[in-house]
This record gives sequence, structure tokens and C-alpha cells, in this order.
Amino acid sequence: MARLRGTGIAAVNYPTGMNLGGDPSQALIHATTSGSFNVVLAAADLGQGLRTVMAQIAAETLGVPYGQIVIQTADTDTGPHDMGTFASRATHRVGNAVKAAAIEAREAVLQLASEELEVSIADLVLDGRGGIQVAGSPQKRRDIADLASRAQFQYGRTIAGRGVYMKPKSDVDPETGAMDPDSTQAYACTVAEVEVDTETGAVAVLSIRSAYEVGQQVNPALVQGQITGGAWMGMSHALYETTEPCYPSRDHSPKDFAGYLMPGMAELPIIEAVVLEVPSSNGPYGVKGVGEMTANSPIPAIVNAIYHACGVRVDSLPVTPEAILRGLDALAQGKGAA
Amino acid sequence: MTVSTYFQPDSLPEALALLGEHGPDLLVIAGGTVAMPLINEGISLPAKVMGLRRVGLGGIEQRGDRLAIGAMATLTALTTLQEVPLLAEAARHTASWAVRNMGTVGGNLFTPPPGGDVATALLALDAQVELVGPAGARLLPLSGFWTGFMTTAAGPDELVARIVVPVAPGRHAFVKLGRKAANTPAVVTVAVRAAMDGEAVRDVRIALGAAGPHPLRSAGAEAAVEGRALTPEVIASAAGAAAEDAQPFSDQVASTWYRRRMVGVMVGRALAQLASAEQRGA
Amino acid sequence: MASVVVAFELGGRPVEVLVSPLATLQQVLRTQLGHTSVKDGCRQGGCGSCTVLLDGEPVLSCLLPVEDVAGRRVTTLEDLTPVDGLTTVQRAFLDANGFQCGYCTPGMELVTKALLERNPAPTRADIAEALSGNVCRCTGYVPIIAAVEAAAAAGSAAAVVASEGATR
Amino acid sequence: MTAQYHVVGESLERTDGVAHVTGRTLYTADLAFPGMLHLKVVRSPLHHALIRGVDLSAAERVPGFVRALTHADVPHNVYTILGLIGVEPEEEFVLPVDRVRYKGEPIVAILAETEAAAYEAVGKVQLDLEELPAVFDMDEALAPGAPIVTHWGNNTFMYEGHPCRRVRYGDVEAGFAQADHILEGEYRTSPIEHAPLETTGCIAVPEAGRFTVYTNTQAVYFSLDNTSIILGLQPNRLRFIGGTVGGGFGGKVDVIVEPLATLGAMRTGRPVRYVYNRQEEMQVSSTRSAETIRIKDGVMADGTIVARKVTGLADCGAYSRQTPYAITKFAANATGPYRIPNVWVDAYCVYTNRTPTSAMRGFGVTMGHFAIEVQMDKIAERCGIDPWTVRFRNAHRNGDVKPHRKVTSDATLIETMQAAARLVGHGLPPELAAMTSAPRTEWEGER
Repeated sequence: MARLRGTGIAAVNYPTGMNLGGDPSQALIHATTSGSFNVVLAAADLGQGLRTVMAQIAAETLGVPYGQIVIQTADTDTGPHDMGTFASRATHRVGNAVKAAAIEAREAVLQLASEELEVSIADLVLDGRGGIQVAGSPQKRRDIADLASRAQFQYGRTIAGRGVYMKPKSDVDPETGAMDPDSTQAYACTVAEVEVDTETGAVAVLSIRSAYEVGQQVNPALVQGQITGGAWMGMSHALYETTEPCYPSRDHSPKDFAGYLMPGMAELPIIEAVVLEVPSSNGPYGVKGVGEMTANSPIPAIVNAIYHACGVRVDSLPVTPEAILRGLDALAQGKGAA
Repeated sequence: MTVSTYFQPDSLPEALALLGEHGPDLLVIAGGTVAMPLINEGISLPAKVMGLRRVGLGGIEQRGDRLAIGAMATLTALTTLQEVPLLAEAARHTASWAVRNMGTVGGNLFTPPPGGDVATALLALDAQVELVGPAGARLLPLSGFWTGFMTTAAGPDELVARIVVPVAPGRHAFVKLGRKAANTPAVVTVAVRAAMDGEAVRDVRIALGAAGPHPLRSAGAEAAVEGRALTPEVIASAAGAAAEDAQPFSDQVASTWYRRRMVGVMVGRALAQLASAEQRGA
Repeated sequence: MASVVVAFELGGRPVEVLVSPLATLQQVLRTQLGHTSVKDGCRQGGCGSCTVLLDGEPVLSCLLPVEDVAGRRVTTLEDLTPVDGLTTVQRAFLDANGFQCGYCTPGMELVTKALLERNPAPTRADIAEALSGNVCRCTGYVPIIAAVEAAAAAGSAAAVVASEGATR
Repeated sequence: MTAQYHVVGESLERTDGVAHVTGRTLYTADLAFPGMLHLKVVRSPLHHALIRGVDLSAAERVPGFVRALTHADVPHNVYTILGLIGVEPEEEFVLPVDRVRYKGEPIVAILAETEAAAYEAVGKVQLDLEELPAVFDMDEALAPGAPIVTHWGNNTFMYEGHPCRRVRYGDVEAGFAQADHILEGEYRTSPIEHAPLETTGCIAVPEAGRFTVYTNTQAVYFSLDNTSIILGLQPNRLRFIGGTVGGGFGGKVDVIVEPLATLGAMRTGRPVRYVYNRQEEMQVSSTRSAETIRIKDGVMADGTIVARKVTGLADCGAYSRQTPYAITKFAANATGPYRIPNVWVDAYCVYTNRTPTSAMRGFGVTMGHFAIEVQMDKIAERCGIDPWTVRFRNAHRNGDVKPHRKVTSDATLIETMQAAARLVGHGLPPELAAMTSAPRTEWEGER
């Protein structure tokens, strides 16, 4: 028996959003009497932390603390239109809509402040902590919360904003394939190390180390969450998952988590990532997107590592222990792997 | 079907009486880890169900040089069984913590392939099944208990009451290959129990799980090692014989081809483990 | 079908429920007792999301006829969550982002609690074995392991504080 | 970079974190409503069959049975998922009229007082089916004489008159003629299940002339609009509430459960719960497509790719759902992050009698990346260069034109690979370490 180690790499780009029939999302924002802001959306949080990220973008733009933001989403009686949470589009599309709505609401606050302080809006700055002050004269200031209260009870005005972001429809030229299919691109490069047991064909993934460039991160911990979960899913896709384990026979298609194979905690490799931030030209604060791409580069990196470990090229997924063993048998017989 | 009655007999005689009264209409469940999923998803639609958690068969007691394990003893209870370390090891490699807290040793005899790691260990231990029916109790060697794919020698009016396991000095080895390290269906499970006579192996029993319609012993592998020292050549010969004896099948975790190959590899690893095992009770 | 009354202890309080035959503990906790932290990921015993503690031991409530728990002690996450604040385990999962969609979280936390009660300083292998029945599709498990380790560290720190307090 | 912001760039605690760790988050199936009925579906046991008859009489006698829904109950009996954005054809029925095309296809829905009664009644529906030949392999499905799965006479989705999505850029044959090496590869992938911990489901509740649908869809408006078309209801009579999803991964964009549940609520006036059990989630919910990707690359001795021809086949199963769009995405990304001057892509969406496929994380791109990146290693090996160098030599840069004619911007492949090399301690040769994604100079652009 031998345990053979190998390293493989893979590099990928990933498109943010799609063009669909036009790809819009909207956001509405309004201030409450206490100066917190309700952000009303129709986007779903799949667990990636959409509510959190939208609250951060709204807080940043409005210049108020994160805790002042309430995200209310996905009730079609109140939430403005949204295409949906897919295509790595939410942080970019919904984020842009939230930012636009927040800017409009901020303008209303600044207008009030400028009237009360008797200066032009251009002379006002936000302190990021819920305050507005006159540039160069920090003692001349107003709290956004107070302005919001007076807007309602004293001035009878709204502090609200509407935002939309739309990627226009781009038809595909059926002859040449010319199209504009995305808004921006994020990148990843993964290096995987594996160990192959030549008796069983079993692959242990030792490490998945990646560099990502995803534009500005809104919440780095949540970005790491996507990268780590995606690395595991990529490993799972590469080595385990199929709904047709006996294909072309469709017998034994899994019905439960025992039969649908995925790695567990004991199979975890070291998962490590560095993240570069190069702001995109069109995402809110320069974001790109990271939701989907994280399962992609680990798959070929692992498959390439297997080849470098044991000389077996498997071009079909999942790379089962049986496929590796048959490949090793073929190598031993001098025929080369299929 | 909407279940009309769930019987919870308080004693074995009461359970047997219910079984006699309702016959094959009565679905008997032990830990529920196999039957309940089928009921929950509407695949099994029983009208009458009998649960055995209250019949008082959860205990483990010494009977001379044997251990009588109540059929309703949980797999968790086996994991700390010092008298029979092979059984404890097999139990530790079965399913997950919560399932082990629910699943029973009796139920493990009926687990559909590729299950039954504990059953495989019991086969290597030459355990007997105590079946109790209207005519009383009878002891059946486990090797004669299974009669085919999901069929056993238990009569329709009988229940498995206990599993009787010899406690004898010797060596053991347990190897389970799954696609994962923990909570995994078996590609192949190998349980070996032997006495040692100097370097030579005596009274060896090599049981294979997930290598046939039920746990089975490899006569070829046993013959290859019986009375011999566990040299690499002897181990290789036994591994080859086991691969030939296996009656593997394809499922989600492995194909027939791969299982047969792994029977050989895992029997080899188990015997290598046996050769290096420190002397301890098995 | 004749419904029956089953009495057991839930979170330290006696409860009596009228159940249909073979109703599962999961079903009764979720639909009759409002304990929806007990999730419903598979009903096959395969995902761990419906885990509860039965006399302190983790079991799968989807496989357990509620009649089998008569007279016994059942604990769910509802029973453990303080009125204000979080348990040590919950705090650790929150701080480590040991969840994404949150669906596996209650089961993960209950098994973690049971593990740490038996083994206050588990190794990674211990954690992997103890949680092997709990499936997560989002996180890749890494932050869950981090949460368990943080909870263990916080627990032992708390134990040190408590024992120091006791000796004074 | 981050310091210029107050909140963006900070790893703040999740707004829903406390609710998640205390188990207080309410997911769709945690809700219950008085009088709620349970919907379960009678599914085809065959891969391909004509429906000769459906006998409900025994099912109707099951205690707790309330009513059945058949194709005749569905106002506009066609799934419209991509039709909403103008992608035809409409090929999938909500409940099929006379033919089933995959094992597990719904035929009749049963509404009952309890889940157990629904299951029992489902088991008592008698189906009279006439089995038809089925096809499970894409190459077989494309061959003459194959069983035809669709209603239009062949087994491919039609893209504006073509049986495939095409990309034509440069002159691929001229590129091959110029190349030092020709390298061909064929890559195959298997269907993959999303396996979210929370199964797909919804509860439709009738309310004073309207229906409120609690759902774990990934797209509430998409689901509402599709349901409105199928049920012939003005959209303002529907209210969809969701937003908290127990894992999606693309599997909850299909709008399969909402129309039937809402129809049940319309026909009975009672709340209707339709939540997949795990076996349904595993066996009949859409999967990621199986793909066969054939790549032919023309490569210069230094590893530079000068031409690429790709034939991609994606198995959409019996119904295409979101897959036609995935294929467009596949075609758009068939060169990966590399600059290739001559490219030819034919990407097919192929119908078979396998489980329908749809969107999944990395939609149309993930398996293309697998093929491309394994191919890159083979190119490196053929040219005798290392796997890093081949990627740097082919890396696209800002200003490069992609085969779909879009000019590359926001490119950082080179910087990302440099960061990965640093992370693993792999020393790059100076010429690679010095590269950037900045637009090529005129001199660099010649090639």
C-alpha cells in the first residue's frame, strides 16, 4: 500500500448577475420617528447573510450606526420588485438599489439639516455615527434621529428614498454569440493537496488554499463563510456527489443523507483563503459577488492534484475511489489511464 | 395509512401474545431507526405497530462464560462493553451518536444491506440468537439466522429476545471501510476473532459485512489462516479467498466490482491488525 | 384511531398531550407544543436537525414515537435559551458564524451541549464523531468546529471561575 | 481600502444571528394554520409513459381524503418559469394531460386532512400507464431514431433557429492550422442534488378573496408572477411572503410547489401545505445538469492557446426549466479567464427522460470550469511547462475582447494567482511575478 501526495491548481473567473430579460432589483427606505431606518426589499436571504449586508450598505450610505437599520424583506404586499436571490447578484443588484434609496433618503435629511443650520448641502458632512455637521465647524451639527423626528412632527415631511438597479436586457446574437452576460467578474485561484490510497483508491483532501478577488467586501466574515462552505461543497462535488451512482442505470438513486454522499467533519481539509479587494466599477462601494463561485476552483484543483499524486487522470465527476483504482490498474498494465 | 394502534407491551409474554393475536398485520419496531423513516414518508403504511422499548429486554447480563445481551440494548450500551471489545468497536463505528442511542442490537440483525456492523461482529464472535415464541425459547447460531436478503429463520410468531455471546480470551480485529470516517454506510466491514497458539491462529472466524445479502463468514479465508502464522503470504491468500467468497452488490456507496476488491483489501488489513494486536479478550 | 394522552417532562415542566397513535415526538413538539426549534430536515434520522435531549442524551425526535417518552425528560433549545442573552454554546455559534441558513443549528447546538457535558475538552476527532449525525450544507463545518471549540474553552474558563469562587 | 468606510468592510454580527442560534427563526414549514390541509402528489413510477387512465375511487374512500387535483383543475396548465422573461418553449405541465416524461413526474395531487391520510390516498390512486421507450444518455438522445422526449420532434432546446447556443469568434480552423499542438479532452459530470437542509415547500392560505402564500422560494416575485399566470389570477390577489430560506443553492427557484398549493387553497377554501419530504427533495426536485464537455484546443509550443472548439451538452432531463439559460452562461464562459483569439462553441440543452434539471450554484459555469481547468493542466504537461505558467501566459487582462465581444474589465486573474502563489509559498518566476491585469500595450497586444 502506498499513500501518494500531489498538488493541483485551478484558476477561475465568475460573472456577477445575468442579463435575463433585464435584471432589476428595487429598495425603499423610510425613516421612523426615532431615526431608525426601515429598508424594505423583496430579496430572500438564503443563509448567506443578505439582511446583514444590506443593513451595512444602508448604514454606510445614510451615515448612521448599523443598529439603526431594520431590514424588512420578501413580503410582496410591501416589498418592491426584486428578481430573486441567485446568480451571485444580490449584493451587487440589491446593494446598488439599497444604496440608491439610501442616497435619496440622505438627501432629504441633508436638506432639513441645511435649512436648520442655514448652510448649503454642499457644506455638510456625515460623521458616520448618526450626525451631520458643517464642514470645518464640528460644533454646528444635527443628529439624524432628531431631524427624523422633527421631519414627521414639525415639518410634515418624509425622509425616504427609492432605489432601483437594473442590468439592461442583452439579447444574444444567435449566430455569433455576441452578448453582455454579466456586470462584473470576480476571480479565484485554488491550490489543493491530496493523498491517494493506492489500495482503496480513496482520496483524502489535505488542504484547499485559495486566493479570491471579490471587489470590496461588505462583511469579510461572511465572505469567508462563503469561501469555506464553497470549498467543502467543491470537494464534495469533486469526490462524492451524484444522484445517479450507478449511471447509466438509474437504480440506487439516493433517497436520504446516508445514500447521498457528502464529506463530513472528519474529512475536512485545511481550508484557508486570502481575499484581495479591487473595487468593481459598478457594484455598491465596489463589490463584485462571491456567492456561487466558491465551489468552482476547488473541483479542478482537486482533480489535478489527484493526477499529480498518482498519475490517474479522471475526466468524469465524481472521482470515485473505484475510478482511481481502475485508473491505477490500467497504469499498472501499462495501458495508461482512460 | 393512519396508524390505528401503537402497542407498547410491558413484558415479553405480552408482546408475544399481541404478535399471536395480530399476526403479520402487526409491524414490530425496536429502535425505529429503519421502520420509522418509511412510515414518516408514507412508504410503509401499517395499521398496527408494536414497540418493544418497555418489554424489559434492554439489559446485559453474564451467563457463565457468556454474555446475554437483551435485544433492546442500545448500540450506545454496547460501545462501552469491556467484556467484548470487538462488539464495542463495531458499535462505535455504527451510525451516529443519536442513532446509537436509539438503535438496538436486536434491530441491527435486521438492518438492510449494507448495514449491520454490529451483526457482523456478532457473527465473528459466534453469537447465538435467543428466539422466543409461543413454544418457548430456542437458541439459534447466528450463522444460521439469516436465510436470504432480508429474510431470517425467525418464525412469524417469534421475537428475538437476546443475543448470547461467548466471552473468551483471544484476539480480534475490526475494520470498516466507508466513504466517510464517521456515520457512514459500509463499503465493507470485516470482523475477525481468533485464538492464538503461539504464532499460529486457531479457531478463526472472519465475518464480512456489506459483502452479501447479510453478514457472512468467509470459509476460504478462514481455511487459509487456520493453524498458520500470519505471514504476508498467508494474509494475501486469505484476502484473495475472502474476495472470492464475497457476494457483493452495488448501491450508492460502492459497486459490486469495488466491493469485491475491497473485501480482499480489508480482510488483509484486518488480519494485519490481528497479527499486531496486543493480546486481549475478544 | 384512538388518541391517547402522553405525559412527560419538557424543559423541566410536566406536559400532557393528546396524541394520535405512533405520532412522533418531533411532530408533537413542533405542531402541538410550539417547539419549532426542533427542525424537520428529513424525518429519516439522517440529518440531525430534529435532535432533542432525552434524559440528557441526544436522540432523533423524528424516529421516536412520543408514547415512548412517557415519564421521561425531554429538552429542546427552547428550554435552554435564557430569557436574556445566550447560552455558552449559542454565544460560541454566534461569534464563530457557525451557521448560515440556521436550519441545522438547533441540532448542532444540542449535540454540542451533550458532548461538552461528557467531554469538556474534546479533540477535533471527538467533535467530528459526536456531530457526525448532523448535516450542514452551507458552512463546510469549519466554523461549527470552531464554535464547539470556543464553547469548550468558554466552558472550562467558566468552570475555573466557578471553582475559584467556591474555594474563596 | 476598507478604512474609508464606517460600516462597509466590517465583520459585524449578523442581524438574524441571535434568532438562528436560539432556534427562534421561523421557516416556512414551521407555520401552521387552522384547518390546514396536506397536499401530496401521485408520481409516475415510469420514466416515460402514456397516461391511459387515473382511477381515484379507492383514494376517495380513504378517511380524511378531501379532494384531488387533476390537470383539468389547472387554469393555465403550463409551467412558465423562463416564459416570464420571454424564453420559450412552454413544455412542462403543472399536471400532465396524457404523458409523463420522467420517473416521479406529478400526475394527481391529493388534499387530505392529515399527512398520513394524504399518503394513504396517494397509494390508492390507480394509474393505467403505457410504458414508452426512454432515453437517459445525451448522445443517444441526439442520435437518429431516439425516443423523442419533447413535443416538437427533436431532443434539443432551440435557440433562435439553432439547436444549440453558438459562439463564433475569429477563425478556429485557422487557429488549429497555426498551432503546434492539438489537444482534445472530453469531460463528463453527474447530476447533483442541492440537498438544502430545509426541503422545498409552501403553505397557501385563503384570505378574503386573496391568497397568502408562505414560501421558501429564492424569488418571491418570480414565484408570484408564475403562480398568477398558471392560476389565471390577477397578481394583486396573491401575496407571497418568504425571505428566510433554509438553504437554496438554486434549487428553490423552480416555482413547483406554489401553484399546486395555491390551486388547492382555491378549490377547497382552506390553507394547504405542500412541503417536499426528503425523498422527494432527493429524487424529484431539479438537479444540477449532467454535462458532457468536449474541448479541442490549438496550442503553441509556449502554451499559448490560439484556438478552442467546444461542444457542450447539458442534460436538462425531461423539462428544461432554467437550464436553457444555464447553457447560454456556459457558452459565454467557455474560455474561462483566458484570452483565446479563435473560439467556436456549440452548447446544447438536451432532453432525456432523466429528472428535470435547473439552476444550481455556479449555474452553467461550475462544470465548465472543471473541464477548462483540467484541460489547462493537460496543456501545460503537453508543452512541458508548469501549471502556473500556462495560466499566466493565457490570462485575460483588462481591455481584452472576450469571444462574446464584451471587453474585459475589472480583471484581476493575474493578481489573484500571484496572491495564491504567495499563500502557498510557491515562488513565481520574475516575469510572472511582475505581470499585471493592466491593459496590454500595443506591442503586447500583437499576437
